[in-house]
Amino acid sequence: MPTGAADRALESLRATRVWKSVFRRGPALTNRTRSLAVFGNLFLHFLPVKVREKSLRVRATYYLGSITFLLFVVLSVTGVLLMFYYHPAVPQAYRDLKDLRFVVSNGVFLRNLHRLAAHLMVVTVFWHMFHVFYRGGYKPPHEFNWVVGVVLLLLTLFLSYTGYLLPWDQLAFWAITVGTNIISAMPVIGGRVRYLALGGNQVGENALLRFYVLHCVVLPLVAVLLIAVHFWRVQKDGGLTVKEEDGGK
Amino acid sequence: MAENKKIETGFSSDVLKDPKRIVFVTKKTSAKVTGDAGRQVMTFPHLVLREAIAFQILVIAIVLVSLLWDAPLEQLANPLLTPNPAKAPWYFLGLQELLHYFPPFVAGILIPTLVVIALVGIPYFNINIHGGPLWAKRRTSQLRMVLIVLSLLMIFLAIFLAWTVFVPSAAIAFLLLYSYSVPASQTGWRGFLRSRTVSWWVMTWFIAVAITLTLVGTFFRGPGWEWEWPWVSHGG
Amino acid sequence: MSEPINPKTEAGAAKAADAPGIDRRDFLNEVTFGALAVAGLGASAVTLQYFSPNVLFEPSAKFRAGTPELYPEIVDGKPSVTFLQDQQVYIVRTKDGFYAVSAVCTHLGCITQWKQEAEQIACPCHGSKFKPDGTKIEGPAPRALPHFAISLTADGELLVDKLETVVNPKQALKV
Amino acid sequence: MGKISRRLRLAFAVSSVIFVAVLAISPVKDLRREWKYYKNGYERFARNRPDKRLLSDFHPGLDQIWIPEMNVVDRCTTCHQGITQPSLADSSVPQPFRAHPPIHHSATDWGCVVCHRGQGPATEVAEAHETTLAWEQPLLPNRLIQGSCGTCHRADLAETPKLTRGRQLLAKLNCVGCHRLQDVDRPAMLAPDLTNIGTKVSRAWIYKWLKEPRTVTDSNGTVTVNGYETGDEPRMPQIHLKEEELRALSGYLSSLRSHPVAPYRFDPRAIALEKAPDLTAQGEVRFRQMFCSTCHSLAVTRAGETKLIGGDIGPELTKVGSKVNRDWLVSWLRNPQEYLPHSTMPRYEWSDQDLFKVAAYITTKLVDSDLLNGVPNLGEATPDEITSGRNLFLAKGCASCHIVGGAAPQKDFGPDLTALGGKNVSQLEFGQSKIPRTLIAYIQTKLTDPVSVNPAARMPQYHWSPDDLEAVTIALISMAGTPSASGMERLKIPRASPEFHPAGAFGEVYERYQCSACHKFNGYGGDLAPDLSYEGSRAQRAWLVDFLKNPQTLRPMLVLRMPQFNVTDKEAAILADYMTMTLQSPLANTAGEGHMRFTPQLAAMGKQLYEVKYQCQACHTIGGAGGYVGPNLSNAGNWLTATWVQAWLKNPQALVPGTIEPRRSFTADEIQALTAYLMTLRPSGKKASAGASQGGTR
Repeated sequence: MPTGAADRALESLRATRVWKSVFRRGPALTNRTRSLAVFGNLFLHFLPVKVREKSLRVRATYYLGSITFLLFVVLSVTGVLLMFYYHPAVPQAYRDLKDLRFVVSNGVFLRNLHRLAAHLMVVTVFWHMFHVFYRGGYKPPHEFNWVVGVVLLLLTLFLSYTGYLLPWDQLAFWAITVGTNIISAMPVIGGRVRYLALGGNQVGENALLRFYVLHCVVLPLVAVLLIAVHFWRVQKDGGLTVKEEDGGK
Repeated sequence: MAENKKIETGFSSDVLKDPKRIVFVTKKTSAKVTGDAGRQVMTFPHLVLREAIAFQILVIAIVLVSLLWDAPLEQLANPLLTPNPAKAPWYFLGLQELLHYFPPFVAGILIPTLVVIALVGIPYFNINIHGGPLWAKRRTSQLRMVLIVLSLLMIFLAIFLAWTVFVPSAAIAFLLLYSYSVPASQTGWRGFLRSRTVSWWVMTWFIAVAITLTLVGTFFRGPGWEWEWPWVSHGG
Repeated sequence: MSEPINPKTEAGAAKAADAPGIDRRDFLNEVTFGALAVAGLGASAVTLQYFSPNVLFEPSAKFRAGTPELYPEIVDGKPSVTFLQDQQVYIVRTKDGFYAVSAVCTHLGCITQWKQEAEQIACPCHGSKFKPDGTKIEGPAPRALPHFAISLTADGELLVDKLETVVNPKQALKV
Repeated sequence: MGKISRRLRLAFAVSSVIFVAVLAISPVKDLRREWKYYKNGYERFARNRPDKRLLSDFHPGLDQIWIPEMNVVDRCTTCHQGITQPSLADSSVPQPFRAHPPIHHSATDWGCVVCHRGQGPATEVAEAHETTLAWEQPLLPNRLIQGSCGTCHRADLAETPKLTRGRQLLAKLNCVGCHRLQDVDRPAMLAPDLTNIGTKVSRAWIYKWLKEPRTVTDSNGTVTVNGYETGDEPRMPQIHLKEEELRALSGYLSSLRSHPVAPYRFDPRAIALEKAPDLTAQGEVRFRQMFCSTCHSLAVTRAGETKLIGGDIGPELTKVGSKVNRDWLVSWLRNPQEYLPHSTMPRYEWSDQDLFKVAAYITTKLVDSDLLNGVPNLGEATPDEITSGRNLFLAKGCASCHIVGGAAPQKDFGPDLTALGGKNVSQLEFGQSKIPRTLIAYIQTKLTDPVSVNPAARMPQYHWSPDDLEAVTIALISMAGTPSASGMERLKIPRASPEFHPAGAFGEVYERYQCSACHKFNGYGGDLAPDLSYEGSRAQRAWLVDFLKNPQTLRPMLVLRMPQFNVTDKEAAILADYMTMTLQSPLANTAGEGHMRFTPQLAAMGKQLYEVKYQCQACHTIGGAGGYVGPNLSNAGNWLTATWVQAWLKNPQALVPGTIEPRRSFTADEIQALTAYLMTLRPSGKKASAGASQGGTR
């Protein structure tokens, strides 16, 4: 009976020099080591060391911000995997999608995950914003973080929109054609902006490549940066807004 | 707060073991500390664990849906073959619905730009920060104001025959006017409506219109952007 | 939460405590970390599987090399050597029959050339030289050039399979 | 404060377990993909077969035919694993493992989807075979597969009779009048020029013809001639017309007589024949003697069975006497091109007597008194009827096929069909009809009942037999537009039909006698009579002149004989000269013909070769002895040129592709000897025409 085998294995792992060199702290059993666990870790240090118990309640946030971020993580992982089988070229892009569907192991599953998570992220990012608004989360000292949030919302839309073209099917092509035609309605510069966005006068190979680079490199980088700022500012602006009606003891 | 300068300090006997926030409150401090925000817990493991569970539930959910639903893949893009209707991604269908009523510049550029500016501006206007319930004070003049704004909006929408905007706007307007008649002492959802601020009403109106337009654009528009019931398949 | 765990409030906890030597907390930890470890290992395996393509967009390693008549006949008992550039293979015709010799030098992978006047296969990179049957004459190449399996299709064409090297290169395809 | 609640830890444990379980579903599903079922099934199947190659060729992964230059990525062979295995050709082999029937193309060189349609990259049955969101070109039913041959093979193939039939129907029924069709050029004249139709037929006849063209041929609706079903659709389809529209159109058309026909003034000796009791009998004899039936058919009842006898180049004439006015008929017989400039009817040199007799025969014998039953009394057309008739003529698309002086012909009245066969279902307008949403159903419904798909359709009503419907569907499917793969475009085999309209004196005579209606010249012209492209190489000039002036004696057994045109000496000379000078094969140019000299020794040696070594008499007849497979060579010395004979003996198929003459490897000396012998074959006392036949060379 491997009683506590996992614990013991973990124990001996923690005793190794390698583990210690990486984590540089003992087991997170005291508040000190727990604090170290947060601010000694690049990823966790965007979070405060302590949070209000009330803000952990599901009804306080519905974890909308977290879920949005986690969707971003899911999208990054599945997106990078999909990139291994994707060529941003006409009409190879479409054939790659077919191959993902028909011959690549779990290819269709990954694509479904990516697509679904992308739609869901647009939903949760809006929902998150509305929720924050109704809770008054934008009020000082959170003004700037609200603005960062609005920019992140726009980034999410752009990410989703640029990804929409990549399958190069009828749905993608015409959605992008319709969408970019709206840009040309801009007075004076509209046509120019569309020309720049598409790299031409119509949705073609240049547009596909541009959207691909934006979708896979530029926008994710900016988003990662702003997400970091967003988390950071939650902590620096004094944690989540807690309201009386959140209940608790 | 208005009385004497009062300094509250908190400390622990073992700061390393149980760190506590030290707050220094003066009149000029922007951060308002109103009452006790409650107990605090360590992020690690309390928040981290909850996030992990949230992540797992999220992945379980999307994996299950992904197994049942296949991402659409239509035919190879063909610039010579326009589907009817050609639809933008769903989150832009609200805009596309607006384009049906208003000139492209208004619906495609002006309105989205104004929405973004408004969203960015929300935390910088006092009415959104300190604004009390709409019907709390100066009720008559507030009502007059509200009636003027509402009639202007409705007339504008009626001129453009933008009835998919008009309907949700009218519904919110109805609730707004109804909440005027609710007595202050009322509790429940009536009381809730009675105590709403101006910014609440505006945001709720925006969300109602946005959701209606997106739903209509996604499900109720067929060839030629004509109204179509989603359960009636076109073409026999 | 700082209050102590009260095992009596939860049936499961009581059960866990009943089993000697199994702390409920350890059990839960084991399940959790076990599951996560399986998830991690499984995900790695599935990702590896995902990365190995199931179809290839490459020219087939098995190719038709035309009918035997296409290759020059033997003059004075000297073998005729034909270089197929697309496939990087020599089709050698001797009085014994046909065989297919790789044109890729066994040294560092350069493409060798057939020198008709010297009747040698020569590597331009480091000067390795081979006989028409692939055996090494001189140079840094470690091995002879490999022979590929060669056969006849039903309609009388030569069929070379580059995936299959012939162990005993003495055998030639009689036509 | 630091401890985590048990509930949370339990939740984490449970969610972790579910997390693992759920994540494992997709990889497990992936192990059980549909194609693996077929792969395993084939392996089991192959193990029980005697052919050991099946197992050695088997490999467990996905199979794919990849031909980048043709855009082919076909994974059909993943399941259809036996298609190249000859031992699986038997029909008892279960699908999808059966071998492909032998054809000229191999799957590894062409892929599958090129012909069969369906989605090549798909690895699931439904996705590969059916219409899906991502693929609207489902598998083509095997009965229509010839349509795929036609997408590249624009020229007719012996292996695709249905396709050829369909193409012929499309051309014959004047579909190109309203529709644009691939490789069907719009001829100069589709349907009769109606500029003067009022002088030709009565209003009542027009009314009946418009109402139901089929009943004009017979009253029972099926196209029969005196009870004999021709199985043919009249070229004029049934247009959807209401009663008042029929009146208006017939009124308008009967008013078209801008060039009234003046009655021909017959020679009084001809008119005197009126009194002859056997006038019509004489006319019938003349009608036969002139071989009118080479082009025109008549319904003839023999032993209780009615059959159409005669050719189909010109119209069937059984009831023509009830249709046309006599004055018009006479004028037409004298000069068809005066009424109809594009007519293929030759202009005969009539004697007045002959003309009178034949006209009398046609107007009194070739009649049907019941023809115009049921036509209301119409009277003269009113101006209103004429005006609305003219509008209807345009609105109903009549001007697409028919020319009326002053009214411009309408081109492309109906939809362009050049790319119909490659259309996606979403590109088709099904309207409210309840038919299946497939291209095949669409095409066939449009053909059989156009109004059911589109109530406003102007497409007239056709009556198809099931075979013809299938043939036309196949021909339309073959019009798949530009192939998606650029590499395919250059693989097309074009349809060769350069028009042949020579200039000069020969051109005049050629057009007058409409030689190309029956004969082919450099690939242009009819199929009825021998190809004359190389006639100058083959036949001697003297023989040609003789034959042109007196063609009846050739092939006396056949009904479809060369008509007697009564060509003049001058015309015969023009024709023969042109053929000798110009219609030469590059392989057998007769320029050096005059210098050939053959010694009697050589001829004797040739006779020896003919009779002993090569036994030519097995197929050929000389002087009454020999076989009938090849042409009679009794008159070869007068008929054929030595150049032709030499070239023919060297390689008959080079001169006439597909000829049954075997290609023998004669030595040069043997060819000389045989030629010398054949050139001595001149029946004494007889000139050119005796019994020589050209038929065998075709």
